Amino acid sequence: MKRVECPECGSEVELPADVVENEILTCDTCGIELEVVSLNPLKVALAPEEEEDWGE
Amino acid sequence: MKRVECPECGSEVELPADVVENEILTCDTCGIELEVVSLNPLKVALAPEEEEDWGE
Amino acid sequence: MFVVKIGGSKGIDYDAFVRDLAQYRDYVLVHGGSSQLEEIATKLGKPPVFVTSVSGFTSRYTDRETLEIFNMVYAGKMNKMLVEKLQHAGVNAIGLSGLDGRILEGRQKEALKIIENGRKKILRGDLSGIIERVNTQLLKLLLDHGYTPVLTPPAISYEGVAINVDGDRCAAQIAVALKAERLVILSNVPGLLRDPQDPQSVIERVTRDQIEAFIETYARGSMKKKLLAAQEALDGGVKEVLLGGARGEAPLTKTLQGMGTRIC
Amino acid sequence: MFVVKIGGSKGIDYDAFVRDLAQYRDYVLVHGGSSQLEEIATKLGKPPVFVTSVSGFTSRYTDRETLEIFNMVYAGKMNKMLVEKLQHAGVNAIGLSGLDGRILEGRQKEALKIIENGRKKILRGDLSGIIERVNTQLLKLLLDHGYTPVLTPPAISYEGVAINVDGDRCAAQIAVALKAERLVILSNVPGLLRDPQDPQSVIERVTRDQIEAFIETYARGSMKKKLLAAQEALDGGVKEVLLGGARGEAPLTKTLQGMGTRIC
Repeated sequence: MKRVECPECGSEVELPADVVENEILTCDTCGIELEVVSLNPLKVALAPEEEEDWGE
Repeated sequence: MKRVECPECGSEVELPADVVENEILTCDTCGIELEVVSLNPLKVALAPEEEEDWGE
Repeated sequence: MFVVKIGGSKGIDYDAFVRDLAQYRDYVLVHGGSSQLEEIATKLGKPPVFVTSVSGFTSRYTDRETLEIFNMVYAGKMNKMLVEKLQHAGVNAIGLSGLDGRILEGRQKEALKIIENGRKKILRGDLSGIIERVNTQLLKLLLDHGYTPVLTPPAISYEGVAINVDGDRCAAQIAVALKAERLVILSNVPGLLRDPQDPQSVIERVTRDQIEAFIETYARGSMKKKLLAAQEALDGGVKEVLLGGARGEAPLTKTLQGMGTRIC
Repeated sequence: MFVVKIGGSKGIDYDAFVRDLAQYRDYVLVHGGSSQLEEIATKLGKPPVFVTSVSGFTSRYTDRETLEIFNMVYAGKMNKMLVEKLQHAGVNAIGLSGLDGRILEGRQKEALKIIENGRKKILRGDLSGIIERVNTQLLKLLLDHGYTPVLTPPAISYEGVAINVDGDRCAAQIAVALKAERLVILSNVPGLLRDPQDPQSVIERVTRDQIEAFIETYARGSMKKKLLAAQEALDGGVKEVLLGGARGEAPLTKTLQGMGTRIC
């Protein structure tokens, strides 16, 4: 099981075995949304905030 | 050989055997340009005047 | 002053619509073109890719090539078809996209949260966004000189890049910016339906504070965005939003006379 | 005030062209799109049909369906691409076709005299025509308020029907109507060539009264129409017409500095 440190609260976040790039994960400790920015090297960052708006 | 009356000067205009619709003919007597408007019934009229202008 | 939005779905008789619209004065027309886009993009070998947002909105993934086809269909085919028909009916129409004179300006979405095969993901490189500014000076300049603006997405980002924006929400922002009394949205459905399968189940009246709930319960697909547009229009000072059918004869007049859903 | 016409042929670097153009002020841009039209019309299963006039001009037969594709390519793809690039370069461009606000108005050709399989024939139903009026009030209104018009065919007939008109002759009519000093036509050839196969054989200077003769001798294909446009511009009061290449870096500046053919 791959783990990574939550950039917000520092606790460990477990990644699903079949995690994909750009997947959104939630840190169970602080609840922040994280984005798997890249797989190798494994990197996560805070997921960008966006309200709902879509084109045609 | 089909013939038709020139609407301009009244003389007889010979049509080519393989004449097609909308073909332009010239009356040999008065020189006016005629259009074969329809084949059956056979009808000719003065060809419209248009200067050169074309689209893209 | 009012704003009319006409959709791009199949089965709309644009000649009938223009005959109806030509009787009115002091309005801005906004139009879509989605069904044409799908048809032509597919013919050009670039069938549309749709994504679903985390809260259930579906929308097109707009990459560079899709945006070029988008310009061809919206700003080219649909816009100039409507301008030609309006001119033919004696209305001095002027067709413009949001790029032109920066009429519709806003922010390109940095990233989108979507659901793909059940996973929540971030999607980048989508040229879509939110409108935050309307060039009302240009619109008023044209209106004051007797021209009728016929507007279409795309909009333009602050960095000067074309972005795909939702036509209904464009219409809402334009109505707010021009301080229009009314926004009329005509589409292939006769109004907000209690039962989407039953065209007779039109909900005649919706109040402002019912909108959120109705987005969850009754609205499907693009109707969600129409209700969102209605909400933005009302919150921006527009007095009334009407949702009506675009098909058949006199669609605008029928909607103004109460056929369809009235939101205020 | 000057008018620039940029062609639509392959191999033109529009980013380089826009970077060059953005340094200038007080101009109107007119553009074509012919090579794109051929490509896209063919993909949409409607390859272009060309006809030859009795005096040797070749042109497209524009039926209703072709005109819709024409709008998509010229008013959609090409126009909004140029507007986007100009906006990105800080120029407040506004893209319009001749339909919009009736900027280019004229007469639909009733019938055309063509040669088909060696026979002289009358061709009807071709949606092409001649421009006879330019809406200079609208163009000046936009220019005075800081907008840069980016114009494209089609034009509109007096009956309010879209008509295909030649982009070079559009540019000439616009230059005359706006009393521009100069008309610059940039295309895929570096100027009027003594020998069409030899790009080095540019004729540097042509006087007004040499034009008719040069149309017969040196000009091929669309260059005939460019010389005709030059003639109409000069006869309408434009002081100078420059024909230059549209490719590579700074095409406009190079042509203004004398690279290409100067007609006056």
